Amino acid sequence: MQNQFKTEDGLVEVAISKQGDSWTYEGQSCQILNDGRIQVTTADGSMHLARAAKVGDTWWVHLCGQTFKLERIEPGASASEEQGGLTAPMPGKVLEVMVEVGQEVTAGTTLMILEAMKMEHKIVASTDGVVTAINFNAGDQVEQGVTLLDLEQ
Amino acid sequence: MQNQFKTEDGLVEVAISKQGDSWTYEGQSCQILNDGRIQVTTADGSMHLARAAKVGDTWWVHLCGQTFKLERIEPGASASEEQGGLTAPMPGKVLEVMVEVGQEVTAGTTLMILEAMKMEHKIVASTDGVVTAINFNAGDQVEQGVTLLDLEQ
Amino acid sequence: MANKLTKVLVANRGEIACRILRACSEAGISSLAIFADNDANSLFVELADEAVMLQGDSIASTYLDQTQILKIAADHAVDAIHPGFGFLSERADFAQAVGDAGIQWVGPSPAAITQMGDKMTARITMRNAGVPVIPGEEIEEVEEEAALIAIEEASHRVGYPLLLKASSGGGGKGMRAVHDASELISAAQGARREAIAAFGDGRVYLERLLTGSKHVEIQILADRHGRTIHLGERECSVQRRHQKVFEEAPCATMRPQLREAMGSAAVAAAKAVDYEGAGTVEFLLAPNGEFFFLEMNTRIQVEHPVTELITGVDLVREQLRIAAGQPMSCGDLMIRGHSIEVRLYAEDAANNFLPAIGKLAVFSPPEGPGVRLDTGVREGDEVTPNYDPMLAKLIVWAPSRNEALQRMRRALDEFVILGTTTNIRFLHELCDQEEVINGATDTTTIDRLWPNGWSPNVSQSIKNAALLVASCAEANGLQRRSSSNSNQDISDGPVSPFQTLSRRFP
Amino acid sequence: MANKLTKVLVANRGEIACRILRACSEAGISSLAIFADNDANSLFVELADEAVMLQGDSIASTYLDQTQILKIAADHAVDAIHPGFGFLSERADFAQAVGDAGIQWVGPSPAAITQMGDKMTARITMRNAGVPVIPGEEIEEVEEEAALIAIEEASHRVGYPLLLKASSGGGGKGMRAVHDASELISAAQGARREAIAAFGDGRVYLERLLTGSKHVEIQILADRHGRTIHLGERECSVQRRHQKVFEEAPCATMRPQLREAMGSAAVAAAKAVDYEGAGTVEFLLAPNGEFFFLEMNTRIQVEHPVTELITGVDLVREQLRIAAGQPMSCGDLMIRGHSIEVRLYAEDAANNFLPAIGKLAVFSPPEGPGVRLDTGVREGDEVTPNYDPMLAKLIVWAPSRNEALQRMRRALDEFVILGTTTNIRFLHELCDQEEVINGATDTTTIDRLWPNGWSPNVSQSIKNAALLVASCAEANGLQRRSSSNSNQDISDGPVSPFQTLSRRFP
Repeated sequence: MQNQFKTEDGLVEVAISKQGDSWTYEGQSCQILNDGRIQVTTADGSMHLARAAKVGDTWWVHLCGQTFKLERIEPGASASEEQGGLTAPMPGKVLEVMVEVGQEVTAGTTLMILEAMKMEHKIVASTDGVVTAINFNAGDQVEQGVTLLDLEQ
Repeated sequence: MQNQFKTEDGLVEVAISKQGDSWTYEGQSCQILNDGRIQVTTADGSMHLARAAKVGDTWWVHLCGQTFKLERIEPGASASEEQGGLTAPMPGKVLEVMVEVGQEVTAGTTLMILEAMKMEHKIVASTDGVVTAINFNAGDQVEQGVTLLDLEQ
Repeated sequence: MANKLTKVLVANRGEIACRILRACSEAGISSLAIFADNDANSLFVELADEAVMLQGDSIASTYLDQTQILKIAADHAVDAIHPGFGFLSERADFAQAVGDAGIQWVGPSPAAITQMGDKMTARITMRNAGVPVIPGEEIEEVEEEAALIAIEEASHRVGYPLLLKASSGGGGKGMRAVHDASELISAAQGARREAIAAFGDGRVYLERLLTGSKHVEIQILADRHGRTIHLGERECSVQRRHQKVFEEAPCATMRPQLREAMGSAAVAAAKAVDYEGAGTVEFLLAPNGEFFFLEMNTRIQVEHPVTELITGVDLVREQLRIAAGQPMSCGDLMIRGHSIEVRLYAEDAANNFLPAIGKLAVFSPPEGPGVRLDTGVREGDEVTPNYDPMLAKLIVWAPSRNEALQRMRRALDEFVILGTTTNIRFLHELCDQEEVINGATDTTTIDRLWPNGWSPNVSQSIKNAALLVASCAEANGLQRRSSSNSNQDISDGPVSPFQTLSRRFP
Repeated sequence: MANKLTKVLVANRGEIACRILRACSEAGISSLAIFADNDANSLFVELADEAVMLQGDSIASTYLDQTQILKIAADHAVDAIHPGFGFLSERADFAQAVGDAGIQWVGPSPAAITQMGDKMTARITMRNAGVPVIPGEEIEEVEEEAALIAIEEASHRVGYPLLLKASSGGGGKGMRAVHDASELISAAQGARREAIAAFGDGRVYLERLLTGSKHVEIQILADRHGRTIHLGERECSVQRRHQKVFEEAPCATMRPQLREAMGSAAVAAAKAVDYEGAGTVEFLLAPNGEFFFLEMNTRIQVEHPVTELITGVDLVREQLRIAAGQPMSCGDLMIRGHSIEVRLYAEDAANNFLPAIGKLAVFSPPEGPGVRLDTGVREGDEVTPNYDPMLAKLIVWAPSRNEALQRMRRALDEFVILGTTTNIRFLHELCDQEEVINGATDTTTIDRLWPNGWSPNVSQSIKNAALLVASCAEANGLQRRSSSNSNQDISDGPVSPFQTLSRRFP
């Protein structure tokens, strides 16, 4: 049984195997209880109950006081990771564009200021590079996930 | 739109009618909100939100701090009301049978003692009559709803 | 033991197990739950650090099985057992066996349990210690026929109305009020039968039924460092079927001198048996201010939260401290505001409080300031006939009694439980009664307020509106979304707690 | 007015609206909620006796639309308006208009709001009243270019590091810390822009940034019967993005004399402006025990519950009493135990606390003793970018600070929210920091503890276990039960809150 998830640490391939009622992966094992909950036995032998919910393609998992957001990549689909693009972290309004097309920037430079949830947020260059496209102007409303600017390394 | 419900007050036929987005019955009206909740406008003009859940054939409705249990009778099905039978109000164990077949009893006579949920419960004659059948003996486990005794008026 | 507990076995279930498990977690003590098969999915099992299933299919072979529980305790190297209330909490033999196994009992010594746990012995002990007891008579006969004869004879001396009480009793089990000689024998048989079933001990005793009295009890705490204190009173007069449903602290009519007198009597009672831990001394308080010892409960009590809220003392945490040999942490008594607890039962209050069962299709408790919920259930759980039908304790605190009542009404209005019949509406109407508002309650309040049984006060228009809602929901297929899943597989198989929301976020 | 309110309009939304609506309900006052279209399904609308929808699709045209709100108030014959916090709560012109309409404003006079609401004026007022203020300079210039020049000049006199603050500010909006002259102009532009957007007033002032200080504030209450009292302090030093996330009462290092000194200064501040109602005087408390006036908030505050829990005073209920012209009901200050509040945000603490959105697929708060939840959301609700991303305030009380921290950790462990990113884990790790445990927090705590931003401390084994759970759930089709319903109709249409359980009871 193979699944691909997008996690904070990047894309992860997860191959789980089943023995009896138990599923295992990397030394962890789990079992589905009668009522549908999942009981996890971690490598150190301790047992925990997990809670999980799927919203869209994303599994949200609560385990040991930690919450994980695991976006499942449909087999065949390509991961939604943008290449070099800088995307809007949430819906909002572009307040100010601080750079121009063609401008060289260093990692950490503020490229754009976005207003969302009554707060200002900086869009910052993740690497050194050259701005190759600016897709919105000050005043524009943007949706979450849209590419605001393109940066070429 | 016609429905039949078994309520505390017996069987009730409910015929509701629709005008625009609004359903009405006996001077009360209600509307289904965007998110699926039901908003009720009572005859005095005040508005309330109802919560409802269906378990099996029974609608549970919470409205104005009151909870109602409304068993819907499937069209064509006969109501599950027993005729003269005395049914177990809950699963339990028969502790004692206080009467014999053929015995005349008056309303209020204790016929049987049932143990359930660590408490004793009396099964009491609802009317004057004659015991025509006793279906369980002391020590028997009984399911909820089974007829414990028959009483003929 | 280094004055520190490291692992506690909680020998209980439901809300009190949750209460204790949370206290362990907060105290940094690891916890072990034990559970019967039919409790495998219960909340308390989830809250425990570890949980072990008990083998057996009756209460006697699970939560009451001392041997099995002691074996689990030994296998899992626990250093203490907290019995909660009910079950084995007042079994001196178990407390003794726990101590013999080198495990700390969270509670008083076996000797104290015996002296107080046997209600007849306790009456005698208290009488000897100068604490007033209710006029009545102990019945030593064990054998049914002899006991019935002795009861019959004693009844003439005690007089009617009288109360039959199980010597090992508690929680209203094995208790019967007898108003007339003609009812005596069948009541005694019932009380004995219930007592044998619940406690394995059929002995009962007789007490004069003191009508018009309040049930007032004093919370005490005693540690091994020489401190035995009281934490004020609770009033628990409002009872149905001899079971408390509405409890409050302080008592509305209490005065400081009387509190001190009752508190001192309670402390004296505790000291008389070298008490350790948390305990409650119950009294009947007559309208003239006289009070009589009823019994002492040598364990934490269902209604302990109201004392916690007005005194600011965490009683369960103190139990754990005291059991570890530490001094109790609380200082001088400091009572503030007013607290009320109601017991939410799955029961049909309109049908003589008959217990109900069902699935908690919706279980949506109130929130906001001054509201505490102690429960062992959650939405989706099933109420079964296997255990006590108490769903939750709803507790409020407010600066004054009047505000506490207002808050309780608000909280009850917000509480939505669908899928089983509950006493929520009954409790709400109770809070609206003048007698309750005035604090003039006594142990006969419910019987007097509703001599022919309670039935809800619902207007026809609300009834019609509810019918409209059900019809409208039915007509619009509002249940269809889930009912389309009701294929045979799912209705009999496991129910998934997982949810998928259809809306997708880009 | 007969010293009694009959109907209160709550001009707010979310958790504080719920808090106020519940207080009205408990006080027997009928309530009217107003709500924007996108709040139609919010909990506060449900809790109100009546609710009226605001026309408009921005905050300015709904919750900030004075004319519309006043019209609703008049149409529905309310006799008071409670503004909560934020929105119109510190708008003197609105308070004035409310009074002019013959409606009682639940709060101080427009004059008091003006004198305290404009932070620059307040600094001057306090300086004149002998209350120490932070070294700094007011900038009167309104026009952008002139203001920037004045700020630049003032910066030389104030010195670095300095703080730019919006004169009409609050909640961290329009505030910037400037550590170096090179950052000054862009910081000033940003602060002004944010201030204009949030308050319609771009004026900022400069203050010396006093590092290593605690943010300590005093709660006060004043009625029309001559009583102005303080209710002790709250410490709210732990802030991220200049917004409080962890608040407690009392302050861990507070001593009785200092409390009295700060309390007296706060009462003097309130009296200086003829204050009425509930208010908070904020101070910076330097390590040497010197304290400086920061500002006064002329409204109820987000963190008011911690004061309620240690003093036993229901602040919102007292606000309603005072507004009705009654004397406040609370007696002498009586502080007991310790209370901590954390603010649960939908935000990515690992990504510079970036606000998050999503659907609350699971929202399962902790229960048990000493836990209070003030929230405006429930399971199934959606977190949108329209409003502040605060989901809930989780508040605990315990007899001691250490026990309160233990209880908070337990409560956070029990809190399950799925469907949106939250700061729960961050808050838990915060409670584990030595500095927090020792009560040695100051306003730079978070920046110092995580100079390069926080990221969760998760073992690879737990990460793997989570991946296993997701894979296993996916493999076993545990989402299938609901996803089979995800046809187009339902995903875009209304979601039914109705549930059908497949198990049938005979």
